[in-house]
Amino acid sequence: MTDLLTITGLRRDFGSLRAVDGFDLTLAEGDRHALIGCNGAGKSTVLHMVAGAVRPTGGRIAFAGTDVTRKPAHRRSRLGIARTFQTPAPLDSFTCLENLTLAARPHDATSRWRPSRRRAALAERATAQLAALNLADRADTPASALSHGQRRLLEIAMALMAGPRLLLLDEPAAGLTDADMARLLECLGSLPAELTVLLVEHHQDVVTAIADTVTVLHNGRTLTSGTPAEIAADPQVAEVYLGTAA
Amino acid sequence: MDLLDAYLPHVIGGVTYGLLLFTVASGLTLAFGVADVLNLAHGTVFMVGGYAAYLVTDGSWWGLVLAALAGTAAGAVFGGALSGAIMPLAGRGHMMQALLTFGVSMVVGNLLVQVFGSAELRPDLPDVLEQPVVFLGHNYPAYHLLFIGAAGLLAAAGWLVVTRSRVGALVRAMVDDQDMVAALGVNPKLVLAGVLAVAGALAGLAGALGAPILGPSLHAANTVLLQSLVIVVVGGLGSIGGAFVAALLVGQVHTLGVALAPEWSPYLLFAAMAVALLVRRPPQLLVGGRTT
Amino acid sequence: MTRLLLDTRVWTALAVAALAALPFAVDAYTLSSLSGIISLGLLAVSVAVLTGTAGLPSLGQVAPYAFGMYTTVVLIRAGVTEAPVLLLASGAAAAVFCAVIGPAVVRTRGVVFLMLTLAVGELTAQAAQQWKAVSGGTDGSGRLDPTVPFWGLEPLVDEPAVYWYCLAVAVVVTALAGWAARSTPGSLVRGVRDNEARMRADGHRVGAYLLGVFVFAGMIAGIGGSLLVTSQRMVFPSDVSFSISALVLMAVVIGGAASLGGALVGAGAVILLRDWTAAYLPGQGPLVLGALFIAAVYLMPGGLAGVLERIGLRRRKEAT
Amino acid sequence: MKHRLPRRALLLGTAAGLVLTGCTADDGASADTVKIGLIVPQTGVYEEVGNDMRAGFELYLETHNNELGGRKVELLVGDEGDGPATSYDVASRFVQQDEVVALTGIASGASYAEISVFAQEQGVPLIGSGGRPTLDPDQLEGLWHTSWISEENGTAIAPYMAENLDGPVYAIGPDYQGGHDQLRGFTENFLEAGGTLANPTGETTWTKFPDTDNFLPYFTEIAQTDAAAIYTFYAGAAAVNFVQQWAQSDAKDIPLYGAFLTEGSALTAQGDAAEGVYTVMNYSADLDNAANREFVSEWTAAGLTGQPSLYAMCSWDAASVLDQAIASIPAGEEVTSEAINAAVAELGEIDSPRGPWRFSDTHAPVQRWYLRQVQLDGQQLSNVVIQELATLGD
Repeated sequence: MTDLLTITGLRRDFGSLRAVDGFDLTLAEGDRHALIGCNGAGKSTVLHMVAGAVRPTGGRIAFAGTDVTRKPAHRRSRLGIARTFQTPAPLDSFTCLENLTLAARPHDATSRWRPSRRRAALAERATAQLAALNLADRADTPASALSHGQRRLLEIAMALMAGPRLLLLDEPAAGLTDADMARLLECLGSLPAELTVLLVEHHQDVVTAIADTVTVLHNGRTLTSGTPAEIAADPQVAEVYLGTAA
Repeated sequence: MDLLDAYLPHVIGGVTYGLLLFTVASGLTLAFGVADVLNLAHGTVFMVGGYAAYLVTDGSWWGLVLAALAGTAAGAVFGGALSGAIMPLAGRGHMMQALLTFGVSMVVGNLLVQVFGSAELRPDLPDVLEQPVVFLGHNYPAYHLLFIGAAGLLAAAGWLVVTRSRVGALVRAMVDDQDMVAALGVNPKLVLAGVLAVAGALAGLAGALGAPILGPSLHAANTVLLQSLVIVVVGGLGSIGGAFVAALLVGQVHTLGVALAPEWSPYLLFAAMAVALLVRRPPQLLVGGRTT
Repeated sequence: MTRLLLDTRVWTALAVAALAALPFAVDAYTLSSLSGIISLGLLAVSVAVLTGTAGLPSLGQVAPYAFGMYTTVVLIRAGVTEAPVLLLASGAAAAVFCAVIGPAVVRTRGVVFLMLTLAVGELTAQAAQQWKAVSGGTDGSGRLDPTVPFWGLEPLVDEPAVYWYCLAVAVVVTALAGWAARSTPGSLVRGVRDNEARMRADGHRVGAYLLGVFVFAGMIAGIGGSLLVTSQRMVFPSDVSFSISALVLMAVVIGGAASLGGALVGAGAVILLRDWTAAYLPGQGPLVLGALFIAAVYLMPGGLAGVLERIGLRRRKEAT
Repeated sequence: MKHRLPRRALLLGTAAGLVLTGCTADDGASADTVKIGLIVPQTGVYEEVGNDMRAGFELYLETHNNELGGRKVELLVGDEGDGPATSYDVASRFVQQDEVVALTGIASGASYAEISVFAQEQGVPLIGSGGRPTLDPDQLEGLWHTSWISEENGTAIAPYMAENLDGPVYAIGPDYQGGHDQLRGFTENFLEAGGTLANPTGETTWTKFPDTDNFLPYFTEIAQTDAAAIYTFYAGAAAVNFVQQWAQSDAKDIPLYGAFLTEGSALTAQGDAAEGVYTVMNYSADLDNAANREFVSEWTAAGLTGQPSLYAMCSWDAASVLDQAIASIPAGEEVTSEAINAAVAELGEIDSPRGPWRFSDTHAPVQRWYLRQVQLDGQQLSNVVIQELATLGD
């Protein structure tokens, strides 16, 4: 399989603080990869840099053979990188259906000179996507009226509307109830096999359920890498977690 | 040499005016950098300081010292009151702060004019300061030279506080990253009140010491506010050192610029501001949406 | 839903009809000041488009307003007095201006955006004052020829004629702006207002959208500026000063940031109040206005955020 | 779904309410009451001047039983601000909404220029009592004024300075219509009388108005020329700054001549700095004539501060002109704008604190000009007449 995402020597400074310090990662198509680590380890910053929300201080990010290190977020989205945010971020003054059609618009190939056909095609796809995530009955509800868990699912649906090749998930399980968590896992389990996922997560269950490889970040560097089982058994990892917790 | 001599009074005048503006602008830049407040009433605080000085001066040296103290105190009280007025607006965006402080400046400014009248009021200085003094071959108002000395000392003291003291370190940290405030366990309301009181004190002091140069009036309040805004932007939000350099620059534009290119001097200020804003990278849009 | 729409249209039509009937009820002075207010009302609509739709509260919309205003002045002085030319040229001049400065302005947010727009507005006001050949400096442009509504028609001299012209232009432009806000590009811009990072991550060209709305709002302001020339037939640099910017922003906050009709009414209320205090409490205008600013900031429930929230609420109710 | 309606209705109601209140201005003044509109600066750079003008007019009314020509007066006062931007709107409100029979006041020439056109269109006489620009002599119908023409100060003093000074004069003034008229009156006549300007450019130096507060650089430049004197025109706050900074500048030994510089409250604010400054004016509070003695004593008796200024005097005279004009309208006849205008045209000599004067063909006073100097008069500084200059206006 070909490499989809190649990160080499990635660095990011905030003032005098070095948040990410020489991070390397290679993902192949279809990989399911999780980044774990304590607060401030630099996981989210890595995700932001891949998505284009934060500019790297140094290093290089290549996606599907293109250097995207300096490309703005919207260009990366068009290349096939989609993401969710730590705090779910749908567009509050729009309905769920509208959220999805808006999200799909930049990626839509239908002729823009036939607006009504275009609208119909988008709406059809959006309805299907909502149904796939059990949100069909919420199509006309404004996003602001959804529960936290539903907002989370809606945002994932929005990301999927772009037809991405790489999906970045920033702590998707944060703040979810058990019922919501079950729906989330079900949803993530049904993602297409060729879709690559890079996930930042604290929740051990979620990591184990989704990821086939895990990288542990500590102080902006890779501490170790392996399967979820290997990582769970690694004494070094336990020490870092406990050490910081103390 | 002749050319230098010809423009020396402009340059000195520019330094005087620049230091006056620096005293005002350093307060404004603190309010920006630390408390993230766009205070459009800052010029009015300057005005308050000027009237305070007018009230307490009596032609003696003690009166002058008293004027500085009174201006500082009045400014600090006004600044503190402003922070109290702003607190209920927490989380409602910068526009509301701007509109509120603009409203306060209109009300307070016009009330002051009604109380004190619209005639120019100048503090009563010791006689010796009303005489011209010869310096490098030119006559200068003695007070202007005294002011340069006093404001220079003030700037040096401020510099020491910001660079060497613990409070200064805290301030610099907060300018860099406002979340520091929370992380350090400092009450953000106290920070807002403290910063606005200090900013007010600086503007009040500038108003009191500057009154013999730029007397209190609505026009002076507007001018000082606008030029301070320019200084803050050119010098960098929250940067005292930047404000110092920018203030001296604006002072020169105000005098040398008017002499050399009268038609262009007003554009120069705002052009400098626009360039500074464009050259600087906009603050990174971090996670999760709007930064407002 | 249909009934509701009908209701809104009925109310809007009634309001327009009432306004159109005013010349039969009020004196010439009131009419001519109302014409001026309509011009500032369009400026308020322009600010509302930026603030309400794009979430960018601007302190500098007087800049494109000034461009429109002085474009009309220059044209009238050159003997071109036909309204279609004046309106198109003024709108275009303001739009071009915004297209030039826009890329730099719409990069910024928050305090920096407020300050940058403030600077742009002040710079324009200063330029207007300096460029005497066009503006006449503090003394103003002097009396200008009246506007001719269309080739072959009589010039607009009487107050009612001027008023009807201004009202008609304002109604058309506001309706256009309202339509644009509901169109697809309008909803994209509202999406940016709701959550910019999300829109970027979805592949939207946020910068381009904001530039587009900035230029569109500038065009509206420019047309408003042209109306001011037609209504006053004499303009001054103080017509584009910072206090006008602040006044209009306040009008928008009062009228409801996302409601264009509200912006018009807000502008009318604020400016009538200003003129009344000038008339009955001479010299006290700034004091009363300042008090209004303070009161409005505290009394508008939740301020702009609250207004936006209420819009959200309304949408939710519509949907259910 | 109903929530939309109240909001719309509220907005609309507000709009209608605002509009309706706008047209309920009372137009029911009784037949015997004369409505006069006084427009003077109540904000801005010339606020103090405006206060003096208002005080002069109101003092006349108070001391004349609130009557002009035997009719009760309703006086409307409007703000002139910094120029026509504010004042034009006030004028149109007074005329179109309040229906005044005459307008008076107006401090700045620029305001006068715009309002005069409007007043003529509307057929309302305008009795100006402040600055006035040069007007087309064929277009003076209904326009009168009791003060001065902006160019006259300079015209009156130019020959004197050309004759008595040993060297060129540096001319400097504010960059607006009134400033240009004032300085042109001086430079044209001064050059004609054989004088030369010390300005390196050979032309008047203009300072930005009203933004200039630091004049020191200009004084340095002046000191570097061979000027034997400075001639200028500033009023209000600008005059205070100018004179105070002059006294402490390189140019402090160069005599300062000017129009208006030390008039009214400006002198109080300038303090000792103003000592020795020469001004050319058509009035001084120390003039020795019966009308002036009455005027000054009424001023003091009314509890007004200091001595009456020229601004107050011209405004007093505007009331006096209206008084005599209206008095000549037969009792029982309506006091209309046309009647007032016709009556003013018939007025002969007006007895005034500045000495008797009459309207010329240019509808401006034919009056004497004085050279004054700021001197210590007992305990306080005041403008003291040191020489009579020309009589101008014919």
